Amino acid sequence: METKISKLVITLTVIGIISAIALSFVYQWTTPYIEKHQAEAQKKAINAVLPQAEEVKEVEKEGQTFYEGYDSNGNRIGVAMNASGPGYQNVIELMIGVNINADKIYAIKILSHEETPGLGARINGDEFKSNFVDKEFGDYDVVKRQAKTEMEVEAIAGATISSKSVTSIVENAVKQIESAYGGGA
Amino acid sequence: MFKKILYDFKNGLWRENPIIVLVIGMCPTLAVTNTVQNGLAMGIATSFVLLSSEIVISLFKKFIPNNVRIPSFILIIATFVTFTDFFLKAFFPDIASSLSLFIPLIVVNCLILGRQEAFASKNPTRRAIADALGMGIGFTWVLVLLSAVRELLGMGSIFGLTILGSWYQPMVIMILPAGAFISLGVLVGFMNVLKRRGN
Amino acid sequence: MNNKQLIVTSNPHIKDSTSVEDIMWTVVFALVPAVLAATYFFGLRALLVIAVSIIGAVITEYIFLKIRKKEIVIDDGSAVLTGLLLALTLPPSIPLWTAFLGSVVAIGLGKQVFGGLGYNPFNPALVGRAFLTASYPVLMTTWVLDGTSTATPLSYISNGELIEIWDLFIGNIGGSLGETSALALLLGAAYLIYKGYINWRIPTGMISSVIVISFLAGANPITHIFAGGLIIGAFYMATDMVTSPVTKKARWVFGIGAGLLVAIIRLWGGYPEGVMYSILLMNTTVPLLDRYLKPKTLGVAE
Amino acid sequence: MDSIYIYSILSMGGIGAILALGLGLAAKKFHVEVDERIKEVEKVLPGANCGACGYAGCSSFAEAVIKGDAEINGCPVGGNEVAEKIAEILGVQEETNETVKAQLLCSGGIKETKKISEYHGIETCKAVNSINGGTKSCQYACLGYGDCEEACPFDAIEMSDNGLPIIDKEKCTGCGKCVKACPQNIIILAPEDKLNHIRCSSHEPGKVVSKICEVGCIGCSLCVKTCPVDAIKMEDNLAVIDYDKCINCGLCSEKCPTGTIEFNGRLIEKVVITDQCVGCTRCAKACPVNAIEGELKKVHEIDQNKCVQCGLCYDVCKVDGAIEVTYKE
Repeated sequence: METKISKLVITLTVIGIISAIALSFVYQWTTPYIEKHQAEAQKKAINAVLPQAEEVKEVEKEGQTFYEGYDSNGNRIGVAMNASGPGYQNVIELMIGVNINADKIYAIKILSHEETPGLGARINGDEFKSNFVDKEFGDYDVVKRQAKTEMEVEAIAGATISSKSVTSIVENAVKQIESAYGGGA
Repeated sequence: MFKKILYDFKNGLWRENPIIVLVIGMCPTLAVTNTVQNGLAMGIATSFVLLSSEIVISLFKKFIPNNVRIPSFILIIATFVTFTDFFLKAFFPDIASSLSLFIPLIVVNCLILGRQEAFASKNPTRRAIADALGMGIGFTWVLVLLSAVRELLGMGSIFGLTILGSWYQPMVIMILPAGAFISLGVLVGFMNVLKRRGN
Repeated sequence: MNNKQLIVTSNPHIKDSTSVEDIMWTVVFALVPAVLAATYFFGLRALLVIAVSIIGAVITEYIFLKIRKKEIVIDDGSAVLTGLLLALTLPPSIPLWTAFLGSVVAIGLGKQVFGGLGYNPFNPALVGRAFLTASYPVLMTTWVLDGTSTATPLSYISNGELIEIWDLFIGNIGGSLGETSALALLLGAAYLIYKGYINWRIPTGMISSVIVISFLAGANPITHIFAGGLIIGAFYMATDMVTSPVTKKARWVFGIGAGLLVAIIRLWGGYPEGVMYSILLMNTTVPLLDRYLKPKTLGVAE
Repeated sequence: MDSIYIYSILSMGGIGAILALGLGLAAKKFHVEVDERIKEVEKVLPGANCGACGYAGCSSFAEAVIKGDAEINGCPVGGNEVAEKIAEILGVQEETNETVKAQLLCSGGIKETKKISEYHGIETCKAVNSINGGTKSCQYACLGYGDCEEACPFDAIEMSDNGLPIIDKEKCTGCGKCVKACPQNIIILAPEDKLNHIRCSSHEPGKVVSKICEVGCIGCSLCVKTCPVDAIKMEDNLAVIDYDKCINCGLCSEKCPTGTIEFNGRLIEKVVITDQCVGCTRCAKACPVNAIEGELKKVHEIDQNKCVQCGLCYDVCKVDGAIEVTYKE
């Protein structure tokens, strides 16, 4: 009935050590692949929001990572960054690319979200994302009809909250980029 | 002997099916069965963890003192789960990202720990293998069936391929958690009717 | 055994001969003004939606009763009422098959799986509507008036736009079939209260708590009463005899709780309208309320 | 070796060691002396956790048995078999004949009793009982709405066309649920091997009973006088049997003028002592009417005039064939 404490300790320690060795091995084996996939995904996202960029440089500014895109001539054509904020159900993560020379957004790409399928999930649709293509910097209004002015964003029918969430994430990201790169300069 | 092993194997497929009879392992059942791809991947991942840990635990059952039985089981299960997580992330990144945190959650799937306690820690390895295969396949087929129903009704597709044409209005509730409860309830009810007929 | 025997009964003693049938058909009758109003404002299509919904409910009830080998009691009007109530909460532009599916779910999942009339914990019509809202969010949130797509009064409110209270009251506004015309609904409700078929405590508690909260939150209480489904919810759905409490105190708590939830969901929640979920949520508390808010029994030692 | 190996071995091994140490110490410190027998009892129980024993499940029943709160034969599902096994574990001689079955102490169905009023309302005995003892002329009678049938977890009770519950002795486990469910308190648990039952619960005087029920106890006391072992007593106009004393002779049933007492055994025609008798005097001592005479070590004789054919002597006799009994048809 009574088991010696030393036996307990030895058993659990041995199991722990064997697990550790096995997992370390698997970790070493899989890490390169995992990193490769992550890098690819990151690159894909940046390419999606900075379409003309030939080369991308990672820059740290104000505690935030920015991806600067350069064209073949070495001119900086835009900056991209990861941005996130609360959505309807969970955090929405997106990648935004802006043209800091013209104070305009290139495009956004939704990286992850848990919005209601069929409603809020349409933030990932081209129809909604096109709202932000070539949009000027500034404060946007989310409206429930066709957008009439530059500063208006047309909400997805029945998903006002998701639309507003994305819009405010974009607004904040734009402000961060402006402050890091001297807005309007 | 062979008969006994066959019995253990068939046990999980139908008579003591983990989902529709034992009603354990509900977290993945309800959470990831919104597409067939997810359901199948989850079923296979869980079956793999179940099989490996049942083998290891039934092999070493004599060396594990009763007092640290549960931490040892969890440690062994967690090792295989972490392995699965790494493996999926490395070679099937799409599946890994759509199952996201449900893979690490296999550790606390009570199907796995339950079978260790109830079966692997008491029976010889060959029977444990039969049990793990039976339970794993039993778990997987229900997940696949459930996710097929949900994906078909909720998105009009199976394995991402559109089956129902554009005339079909996807029933969004089916890919929400509520749809999982509804379809699981209907499935369990239906299986009970079949069972009663069989007897 | 022909000599007359003394008739004895145990409590509860049934005082009158009102039957389930009488009540159900009377409520259906009380909804006729709302149906007429819906037809007037939304056209004949409204009638079509209502008809399809009722047919769906009755067929489902029939099939379930048949499968369960129960007496076929379709003429008690409860399935008709469920179908009608469901239809009145649907947008006028809804495809007919959606209305049909909604009433199938309402009767099937909302009522028969629990054991039929009297055993369902949730209001069947609202179960059907909740199912449709989750399944077809776009169809369920598209409102049409006079052939053009409009927003509902509650969305106007959240957008800060003004609407005529009078339009709200008579129902000349976008919204679900039956919920727009407060006038028509109140006519029927007054008749039902007069007949004693619905209890006044629940609607009173529900509407007054909406008034109080919306007033405190700085919103216009009057618009909040007449906009959306508060009237139809408070008078016709929260008062459903099967899914509402029986004791007086519990009815007050039920009504006030539902009203609180409506106000909270409308003012601070993710949905513009909260009547459906507030009633469904309060339905879950009914057994508990009835248990703990029993009237004191007289003549029993503590 | 890579640093990742070192770190993970240190962390996982270390955590394992610390946890095991903690668990080991905790197991020592919080060690509770668990009675090993509880587990053993649990093993022999059916494990259905049906709750028919009145405990939360098989394990709590096992605990109660060990503590002495529950009877060894408290598991109605397992029956004698399980009781024997538990007795073995506890080292107690299992008391045989302990099994009880439900018995209905009323035979006044629709035919036998008069109906005096018509009942409208909820159709349960409980509801009917709340209005002045029911609709039958006899306020002690079975109400006939089948609360016991509803309560029985083993489908052992079925209401007959005569409005009385019929208890299936094969299915009855003696769990007592019907006893609790009956608002008239006319179902009791009686030892299975007792064959005499007084099927009436009416305390009305005989005059009243004879008017309202064909089969009720009229309080004539014939059975009390007949009973050779004083097992029957009159309690407030009603004959009540003491099962501890009853010897299953069936004489009371034979004498009962209203047929209220039921006897399921065989009646004895005649008892004789053969020359196998070794003269141990047990039978003489046991005879309730002193009908046996004989000296020690000599063959005894029965005075057939005195003998009431109760068969008690036959039961106590240890010598095979010394007492012979002939039964009535």
